[in-house]
Order: sequence, then structure tokens, then C-alpha cells
Amino acid sequence: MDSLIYFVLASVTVGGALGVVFGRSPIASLLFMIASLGSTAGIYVMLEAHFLAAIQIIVYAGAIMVLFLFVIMLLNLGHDYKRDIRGGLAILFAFGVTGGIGGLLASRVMPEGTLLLNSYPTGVSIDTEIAEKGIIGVIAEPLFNEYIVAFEFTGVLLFVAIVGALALAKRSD
Amino acid sequence: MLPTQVLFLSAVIFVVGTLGVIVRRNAIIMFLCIELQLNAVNMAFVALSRYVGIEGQLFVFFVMTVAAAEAAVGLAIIISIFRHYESVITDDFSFLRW
Amino acid sequence: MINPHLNLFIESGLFVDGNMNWKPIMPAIIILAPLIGFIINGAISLYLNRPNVNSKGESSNGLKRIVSVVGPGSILASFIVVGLNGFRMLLAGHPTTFNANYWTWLQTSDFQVNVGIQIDTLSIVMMAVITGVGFLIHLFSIGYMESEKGYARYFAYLNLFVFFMLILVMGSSYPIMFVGWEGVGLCSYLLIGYWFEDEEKASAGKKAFIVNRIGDLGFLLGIFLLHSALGSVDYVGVAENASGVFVYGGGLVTLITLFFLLAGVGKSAQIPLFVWLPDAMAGPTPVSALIHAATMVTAGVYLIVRSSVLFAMAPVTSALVAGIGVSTALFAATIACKQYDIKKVLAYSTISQLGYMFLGVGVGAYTAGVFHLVTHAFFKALLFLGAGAVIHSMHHALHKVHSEDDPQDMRNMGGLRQYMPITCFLMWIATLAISGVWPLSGFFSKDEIIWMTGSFAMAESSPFPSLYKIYWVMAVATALMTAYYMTRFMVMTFHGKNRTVDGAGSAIHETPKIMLIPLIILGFLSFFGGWVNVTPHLMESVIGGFGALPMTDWLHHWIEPVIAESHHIQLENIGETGHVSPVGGGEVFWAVLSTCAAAVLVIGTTYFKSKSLSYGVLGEDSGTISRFLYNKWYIDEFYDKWIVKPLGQMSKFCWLKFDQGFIDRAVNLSGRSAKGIGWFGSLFHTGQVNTYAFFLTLGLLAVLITVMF
Amino acid sequence: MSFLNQWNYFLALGPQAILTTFAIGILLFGVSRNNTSDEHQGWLLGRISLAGVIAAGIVNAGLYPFADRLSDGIVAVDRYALFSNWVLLLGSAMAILISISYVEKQRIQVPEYFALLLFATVGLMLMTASLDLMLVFIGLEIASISVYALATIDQRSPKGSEAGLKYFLLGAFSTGIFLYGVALIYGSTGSANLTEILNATVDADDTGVMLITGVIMLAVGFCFKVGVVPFHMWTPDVYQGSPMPITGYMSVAIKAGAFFTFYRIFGIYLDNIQFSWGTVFWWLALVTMIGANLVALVQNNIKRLLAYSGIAHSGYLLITVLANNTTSESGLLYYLAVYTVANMGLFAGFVLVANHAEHRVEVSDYAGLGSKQPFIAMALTVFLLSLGGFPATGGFIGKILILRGALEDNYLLLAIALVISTLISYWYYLRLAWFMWMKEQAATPNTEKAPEIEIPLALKLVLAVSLVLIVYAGIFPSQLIGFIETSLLKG
Repeated sequence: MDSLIYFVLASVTVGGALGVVFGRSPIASLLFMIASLGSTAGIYVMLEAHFLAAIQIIVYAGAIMVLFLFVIMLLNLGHDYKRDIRGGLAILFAFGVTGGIGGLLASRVMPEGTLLLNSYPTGVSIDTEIAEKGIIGVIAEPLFNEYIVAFEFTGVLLFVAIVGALALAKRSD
Repeated sequence: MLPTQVLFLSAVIFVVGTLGVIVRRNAIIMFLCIELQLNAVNMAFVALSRYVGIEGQLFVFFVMTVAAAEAAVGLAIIISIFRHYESVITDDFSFLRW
Repeated sequence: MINPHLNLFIESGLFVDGNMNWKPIMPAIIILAPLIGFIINGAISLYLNRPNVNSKGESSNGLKRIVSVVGPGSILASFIVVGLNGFRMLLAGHPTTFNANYWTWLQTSDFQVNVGIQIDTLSIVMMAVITGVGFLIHLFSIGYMESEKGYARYFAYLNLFVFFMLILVMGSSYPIMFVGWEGVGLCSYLLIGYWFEDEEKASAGKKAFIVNRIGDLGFLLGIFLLHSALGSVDYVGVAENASGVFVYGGGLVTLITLFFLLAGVGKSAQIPLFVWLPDAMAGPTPVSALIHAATMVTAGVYLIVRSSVLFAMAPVTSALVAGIGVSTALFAATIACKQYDIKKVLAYSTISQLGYMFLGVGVGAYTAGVFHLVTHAFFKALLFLGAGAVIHSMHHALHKVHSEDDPQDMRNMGGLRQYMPITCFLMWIATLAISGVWPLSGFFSKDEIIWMTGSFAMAESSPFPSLYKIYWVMAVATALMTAYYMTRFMVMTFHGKNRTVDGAGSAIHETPKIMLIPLIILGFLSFFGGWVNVTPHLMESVIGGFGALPMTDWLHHWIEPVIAESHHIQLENIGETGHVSPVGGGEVFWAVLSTCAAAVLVIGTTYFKSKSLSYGVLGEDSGTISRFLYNKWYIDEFYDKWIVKPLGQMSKFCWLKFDQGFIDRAVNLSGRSAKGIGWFGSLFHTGQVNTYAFFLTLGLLAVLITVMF
Repeated sequence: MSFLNQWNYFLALGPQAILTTFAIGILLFGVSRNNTSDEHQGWLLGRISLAGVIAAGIVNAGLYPFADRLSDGIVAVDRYALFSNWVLLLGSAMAILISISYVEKQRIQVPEYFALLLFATVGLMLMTASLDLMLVFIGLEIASISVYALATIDQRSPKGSEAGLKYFLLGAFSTGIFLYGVALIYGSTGSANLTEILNATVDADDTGVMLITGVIMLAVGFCFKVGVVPFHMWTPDVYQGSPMPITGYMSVAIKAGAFFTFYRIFGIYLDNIQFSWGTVFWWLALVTMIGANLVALVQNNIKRLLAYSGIAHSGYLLITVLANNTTSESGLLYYLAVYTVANMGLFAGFVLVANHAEHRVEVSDYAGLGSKQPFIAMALTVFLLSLGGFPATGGFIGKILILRGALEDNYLLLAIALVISTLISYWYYLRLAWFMWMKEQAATPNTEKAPEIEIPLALKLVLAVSLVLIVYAGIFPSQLIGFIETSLLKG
């Protein structure tokens, strides 16, 4: 059962991703993107990362994608662009290069990742910890101890983004 | 085993995102493909965190924040260029070259 | 018995007495004076360049006067201090090497370079030449550059050049020498391109710069290799450690010396990097005299003499040095035979003479190399300045009649003797000197190099005896050719009928005093300068007036401490040099023979060439003379068929096919192909984000493949 | 690791905190005033941001007694980080001084401009001080996002927007690759903390493909930021289109910050597995040095020229990452310090010649500068010579140190390539100098008379200080080298 659900979610994720790349209009691409992100959230649930799954839906698929949608609407980009996708030799080269990287990742890197993950004793799995403290608690502990500096500077990062966006979007004159 | 399968999935999504950046001319869709890449990274982190440790999920949290920040500035830049050229197709404004 | 007045100086400490602990006075002044001159002149030049100042002439005239005082004055101050120290060294007898470290320039874990100077017998000779000849050329420039726009700028550059040149010869280590080395290259670049409105001249400056860079590459790598091998890069340390680390004929020392040779070949315009020097003649003539004849181009020779210990241990490199030198000497001399540009002749002649110096240092005759360097500085500076005076006059004369003729083309000259008698006379001294006519300076220096080449070939265990024999033959041939082309140069310029366009000839006049005085001093030095180093054999023979002439072998003893170590190595490995030439005969015999040959060639060519050039004079002669004239035609034909034509063809071949055709094209081609690659590379920058992302990904893939497989 | 322990790190990040505070203050100040009417806002806010930089510098100096006290956690408190702070602060101070009259003349939104400039510096300083790849990433993103915005900030300039978009899209793309590398490293070593990565690789004689791939992707991310061939392609376009002071800032501060971090990660913490990335870096350094210098030969736009020059310098600096011994580390620090000063000085001159705008950016526009503005021309010539590595300028010492370091680890071929490419670079550096000094008469007469250049005090200061520093660093380098040697990571 699990593997069936995973198969469906994975198919939607990959299909959505391909839809983003080959979507005929920005809106279509965006909707494919949301589908892909949503099914990714499902995969997170299957990986027991409930908190991230929620964040994924709320922040990623929700807020950020809406921002995209808003801009696409604002710029009135709904219609189709024939010359949007590069054709001919370019796309062939693109497939070649990305295929090469994909091939390397799939044939060399990820098998080793499999071995590596298999080498961990099951006891180390974070599931027990999650069962003990709840997922929020488990994430919060390093976030507010080791990574407190990073967390604070994430605040600065968001502030910078706001200032930058304001400075750019504000019409001068 | 699920995490390893997700690891493979993340590789696939990453490659698809990369492909998108190379073949699309529309700045917004290129940006969406970059978001796909980030999503692949997130997937890898989550899959790995299952055994390696909780920090992986923490990193996803940071990556999402950065993605949000990038989205804000990136879309502002796209709006800004749209004001000048009435287009977001990158070929329409490739004046800086050679 | 010491003069009581002199004794007073000794007691008061101004001069040292015969003890060995010699210390220079105010050595910093020597370097700082030109620098201060540069700063003052540079400031004035910057001030004068301001657009609102240019309009009012009265203030700029006053400033110009300041420049005229400061420019040569700073060099004179430097020269006086050098002279003072030189005198003190003389009194000290066998002075110790003076080393002063001012501050640590560079220090890392194992690499230390101090900013310091070293004054020893070699560097003081170089300093004296640089400041002495430099001062005279500065003086000459006052007259020559009088009406030029960037007067102050010119003197600023010239002072800066002297400053860097002094650093080059005074530095106590190779890195400091490199600073001067690069600095003089920069100044040369600036001064070649001095008349910047001319596109061609500016590109000549660039060519000089690029070719010199190739040499710098060798220098830098040589320094680093030297440091890796010896752990030190200062002269004292290198001399101390070299014999312990390197073996005679070893690979490492050969490699290091090859790199240094590359540096020297670039700077001293030897085959195959000589192309820049003829082009460098685009600069003002005094600059050619100072930089491209007397001082900078000899830096390569100085470098080799400085590294004599290393070169003595590398017989292969030394043979290469000598081979490059003598080939360059012969090759450039053939080219000089066919040039019509007055400065081009001198440029090729300079290359040829530099070849002699390389030959000298290549056969282990380091003193002879330095000796020729010194005498060459005198007579070549004189020739260039004389040519400058001619060009100056020609320019003004042609300007007066609004002629577009080239003031540097010797075909437009002729018969200038009547208008510029003093210059002509002085130039003849220099010509005889460079041709090697006894008893002028060039005779002694060139003779010593040729002699040493021959005796090196005949040494007990000479490394490549037959090769050195060939060198010897080539060197002799070059000496004769030198006499030929220099005489041709003089005859075409000063003798025969005046060939300037109508009326211009009368406008030619003797140069002003300020330009003449340096010429006279240089003429004096060109005549007598060679007497400082005459080997005892010659001194006591007919050539030395059986000891009556005040000739010494002073320079030999003077330089000896610096190169003693290399002589020691040479003696150990190849034994005593032979005291015969490859075809027999003693030193005196060959000296007499060479001067006779040169003199005959000079007189002969002068006579015939002047006849053939002076049209219309022949018909007035009669009697025995007419028979002689008949013979003359015969000789002329013979001469034409067997000497002039083959020579001309060879010269033409060398010049057009090899120099212009091959090397010049190679230099241009390398530049153009670099640009072509650059242009091709820039094509990838299509401006499209997709392309850039594609190449980024491609790079990632390539890198991943590299690490994985 | 308790929560309270972390406060030490907040103290250690004092300079960053001060700059952040000042940036926010500038924004508030800008909001509180009706900015459109105020003509001298640039000067005022510029002074405030300069004060912020100086305050950060004072705090930075005050941190020296505390350096090396803390060795765990994700923030490094060491003299290396403090030294990189100096360089970054110097670069931003100069960028601010250059910007003042530019922003006034171009009517750029001043408060945002200066705030973003300070934020970018905060990000870079955070990045150089981090000991955790995640924190590196956050610092990098703070800096990058600020600079994306700064490149685009001139609303009237289409080229600025294009440059900003290109920089943004490719920068985000490289960020994706960078992050994927972090994920792979995290997976194979179990942590993103550099100390733990070091421990995990300590006896790795045959490291897995996953770690190597992660490391390479990480390296590609850095190579993109510093502009290493073939990841450099954005550089010329973005340099050309961005506002001139920002181009200067990019060429100096981003490069310096990225290289400081680059060296810390690869030279120190990934040193154990150098066998995996060494070959790649060797080739990248070679291709970068030769390629960039060759392409620079045909450039006529000074900003593009400087872009390729900057790429070439990245190639030189890559050698120090490769040959990570003490000499090359001091070479890296020395070189970056000198490069920052020289390049910033150069851009100060460019801004002046362009008359605080984006005109007159061709090499031929510099014809006759030597006679019209001798001081600027002289300063620019010295900076160019320093970039080319002429003796008696700071650049020469830097190059010597790099060369020496390379030879110590037997990278003879790279050393030769460095010297050769330096020789090539003379051609285009001196071409510009040649135009300034030699080209007076050859200037085309039909162009309209170039406007008289007024030099504002701030730019005079930048030019003079840079000039003095470059010459001083070339003639008396031992003090700086001595100071650098106390700041090394390799002790």
C-alpha cells in the first residue's frame, strides 16, 4: 500500500516537474509546479516529516506560488509564447548535458547513498525521538541552540528581501 | 526503502529543473525551474534526515526561507525588467553581450 | 708618498686609506637624486599639462628653465657621488664589497628578500657609465628637445629611467634587480611612445614591451628556481652556496642559466628577440642613445656577468650565450649594410655590438664583456647623439623649405661635413672606434673579445672546441663588416655631394653648444676610453708604444674580485685558456692584423664610396689619376659583383625574409592569434541566460566526469 | 551546547550586528524624511553608512583579544575572520565613498541603496566567519540578494535591469547546485558543520562518490560567485550593466568574501580529501588564467575589461586554494587586500571619468586623460600596474607570494601559467594606460568636448588613500605580511 501511494506521489511530482518545464504558458507551468510541490508534501508525510509537509503546503505551494501567480497576472502573461522553449540543436544539447548529470547522479551517486543509508542501524532513526518530543520539539531544539545564529540571520535575510523588493518595485518619478 | 527512493526522486527533479533553466526563455518559468531545483534539494535533505539526523529537516526550513526571499526579489526584478521591455522573454533584452 | 692635501682628506675620513674596510659615502643619494628629479619634473609636467596653464606662456618658460636645471642636475649630483665613491674605492686598493640592507621587503616562512644595495667594483663601473653617459645625454637633450611640447614630461621619464637603471645595477639581490629590470622596461615603453600622435610609434613601444615581457618570464622563473635550489637570491648568498650545491655542467644550473639567458636575450635584443630594438628607434634620438644603446640594452650582459658563477658552471649555456651573441653580431651587421635610415643603421649596429658582448661573456671573458660594454657606451652614445644632431639640423632645414622628405634617410643627406664640421669630426672618431681601429677605444675591447674567443677554443679541455673556432671566424668577419657599414654610414651622411632638396642644404648648420659639449666629451672618451684595459702583452708591444703610452690593464684587476670565483671554476674544469688563436699567431699579431684590416677597409671604402657618390667630380681628373680611375671602375665592378651584391642579397634576405618576414610576422602573429582566441572566446558570451546556464551545467558535468573517472 | 553559550557568538558577530543596526537606521531615517526633495540625502546617508562601517571596524578591532577563544559551534571567532572583516569593510567603505555623488546624480533611492550595500557586507562577513555550510549559505544569500537588488536599483536603466535579471537567474541557479552539494555532503558525512566534516574525512583515503560530488557541486557554487571559467559567463554582462559603484563592489567584496570562505572550506576543512578536488581545481585555475586574459585582449568596454581581469585574478587566487600552505595562504590574504584597494581605486577613477553616470565607458574615452586630469590618470596607471603585478606595487608582492606558495607545493606548471598570463594581462592593462597618456592627439575630434571632471572630496579620498596604500604595500610590505601571518588558519 505504502509503495503504491509513493508511486502515485512520485509520478505526480515528476510529472508536475516536467509540466513546469514544458508547460505551454506560464499559468500552466505554475499549476504544474503547485501539483509537484503538493505531492512532494505528501512524500514528506510518508517520511514522517509532518511539520515540513505543512510548511510546504502553507508557505511554498501557498504563499510563494501565489506570489508567482500574482506577478504573472500582473504582467498579463497568461497567453502562449511559441518561442518560449528553445528548439533544435539547443534542446538536444540541453538534454545531453542534463542527461549526463542525471546519469551520473543515478548511476554513481545515489546507489552509494542507498548503501550509506542502509548502513545506518535502524535504531538511529529519528522516529523514536519524534515520538518522544513531537516533531516541532525535535526541530526546535537545534534551531534554537546550535543554529540560533543562522535563525537570526534568516531574519536579516528576509528583511533584505523586503527592502530589495520594495526598492525595485517602487516606481520612481 | 523509502528514503533511498526519495533520494533518487530528488535527483530526477533536480535534473528536470536544470533542464528547464536551460531550455526555457521565459524568465518566470526559468525561475520556477530554479524553485524545482530547490525543492529537489529539500527532498534530499528530508530523505537523508530520516537516518542522519534532524538537522536535515532544519535545513529545509532555511532553504524555504531563502526561496521565499529569492522569490520576492526575483519577481521584483522581473517586474522591473518588464517595465523596460514589456516582455519577460530573455531573448528580447540580451543587449549585454560579447 | 702622499700629497699632504690628500693626506688631510684621508685623516679627516673623507677618503679611506689603503685598508680593505671600505664604506661608501651617501650611497642613497645616488639613487635618490634621479628620483627627486623625477618627482620635481613630473610635478612640473603635470602642472603644465593643466589646460588653463597652457595658455600663459610666461610661467611655463620659467618652469622650463627649472626642468632644464633639475633634469640633468639630478643626474650630475648622482654622478658626483658615484665619482667620489669610485675615487675612494680606488684609494682603498682592493675594496671589499659593500652591502647595505635597508628594510625587509618580503618575508615568508623561507623566502626573504631585503631591500638593499651592493656596491662593488662591477656595480660602480656600471653606475659611473649610467650616470656619466646619462648626464651627458640629459645635457644634450636640453638642446634637442627644446621646442618639444612635453619637455618636462620627457625629462621626468628620463630621470625615472636613470633611477630604475641604478636600482638594476645597485640592487643586492636578483629580485631588486628585477624591480629595476621591469622599471627600465616601463620607461623604455613610455619613451618609445613619446611622440604619441604617431600610431606606428606607439605600436613600436608596445612591441618592445611585449618582447621584453618574454625575457621577464625567464628572469622570474630563474629567480624562483635559484631560490628553490640555493635558498637565497642575493648575490652574496648565491656566490657562497653555488659551488656547494651545483655541479659543473649539472642540469639544474643549466636550466637556471638558460632562464637568465632568456631574460638577457629579451632585454639585450639578441636573436630571436631582437625585433623590438630597431622599432624602438621611433623614440627621440637621445632616448635611443641612452636606453637603446648605452645602458638598458646592456642589462642582459650585466645580468650574465653578475651570475658569472652560475654561467661558469654551465658550459652548455655559455656556449649558447656565445653562439647567440656571435650569430646576432654577424646577422645584425649584414642587415646594417643595407639600411638607409640613419638610426636603423645604428640600431642594427647596436644589436651587433651587443652580440659581441654576449660572445665575450659566453667565452668566460667577463671582463672583456664589461669592457666592451663601457667603450660601446661611449662611442655608440656619441654616434647616436651625433645622428641626433644631424636629424635635428636636417629637420629644421627641411622644415624651412617645407619639404616632406624624411630627415632620417641618408639618401637625402650627403656632404654634411661642410655644414657640421665638428660633428663630422667627432662622428669619425666614434666610427673608427667602433670599427676597431687602433688606438681608439673600440679596438681594445673588441680585440680582447675576439682574442678570448680564439683562446677559449684552444683551451686545454675546451667544452666545444670546434664550435668556438667557428665563433672566432664569425667574430672576425663581423669586425670587418662593422668597418664596412660604419664607413658607408659616414660617407653617405657627411661626404660626397649634398643631396638635400633645393636650398635646404644651406639651412643646415652646426648644432648649438649645449648639444656639442656632450659630443666632445664623448669623443674624448671614445678615443681614450679603451686605454683602461690593455692586456700586458699588447701594452708592451708596438701597439702600446712599447710601454710609452699610458695604458693599463686596470679594469681587469678592478673587476677581478667579482668574477674571481667564476675564473676559478673555469680554471678547474677547462684548464688554462690557450694563448694562440685557432689559426696560429700571438695576440699582438692578430691585434695588428685586425687594425690593419679595419683601417684598410675603412680607408678603401671611404675613398671609393665617396668617389662613386660624388657625381661629376671625376671628369676633372687626368693623367695617372685617370688610369687609376679606370682601375677604379674595374675594382668597383669587381667589388660590386663579389662583395656588394652577395652582401646586399644576404643582407636583403636577412632583413626582409628573416627579420621582417619571419620573426616580425611571428611576433605579430602571436599577438594576433592571442587576440583571435580571445575574440573566439568572447563569442560564447551571447548574452542569453540559457546559454550561460548551459555552459554552467556543461562545466559541472565536465568537472564531475573528471573526478569520477 | 546550551542556549546561553550562543550569546558568545552574538558578541563575536558584533561587527555584523553593528552594520545591520546602521542599515536599519538608514532605512528608518529615509522613511522619516520626505526624500524626493532632499538633494543632499546621498551625502548625509553616505556619511551615516560610513560611520556604520567605521563603528563596525572599531568593534572588529576590539574583538582581537577574544579571538580564538571559542572553537566549537557554527561561528568561527578567529583572526582569519577578523582579517577578512577588515578587507570587506575597507571594500565597502570605498564603495560607499564612490557611491555618494553617483546616487545623487542618478537619483537612485538613497536609503535603500546604502542599506543594501551594508546588508551585503553583513552577509559576506557572516559567510567568512561561518563554520557551518548552512550558515555559509545564509550569509551568501544575504549578500547575493542585496547585490541582485543593487544591480537592478537604477530604475531608469534598462541595462541595469537586464544585468540584475541575469545575475539573479544564474545566481539562483548556482545556488541550487551549491545547495545540492551541501545536501550530498550532509548525507555522506552526517553533518553540515565543517569541523565534523573534517573529522569524518580525517582518515579518508578512498572517499565515496557522493561526498566528492557534493564537494564538487559546492565548489561550482563558489566558482560561480568568484567567476571561474567556465562558470564565469555572467560576469562581463552583469558588470557592464550594473551601476558603476556596484560593479566595483561586486568585483571586490563579493570576490573577496567568497574567496575567504572558499579557502576556509577547501583549504582547511576539506584538505584531507584534496585528492578528489585537486585535479579539477588545477585545470580550472589554468583555464581561467589563460582564457580570461585572452578574452580580455579584445574588450573595449572598461567594465567588461575589468570583469575579465577579475576573472583572471580568480584564476590566480584559485592556485592558493590548491596549494594551501602558509605562504600561499598569506598570498591569498595579501592579494585580496591589495586587489580590493587597487580595483576600488580603479572604479573610483572610472566613476569620475564617466561623470557619475554610465557614459564614457569605452577604452577610447580615456584618450588624453593624462593631460586633462593628470592626478586621476596617474592614480589609475598605478592601480593598473598593480593589477598587472608590476614591481614596487602591492600587486607584485601578492603575485610573488602566490608564485612562491605554488612552487612550494610543486605546482610548477601553474606557476609558469601564472607568469605567462600575467604577461598577457600587461597588454590590456597598459593599453588603457597607453590611451590615457599617449593618445591625446589621436582622439577623434568630432566627438563633443568631454565635460570638465570635478572631483568630489570623497573620491579624492578614495583615490589618494588607494594610491598611498598600493605603493606602500609594494615597497614596505613586511608589516602587512607580518600581520597576515598572525591571521592565518594554517598556523
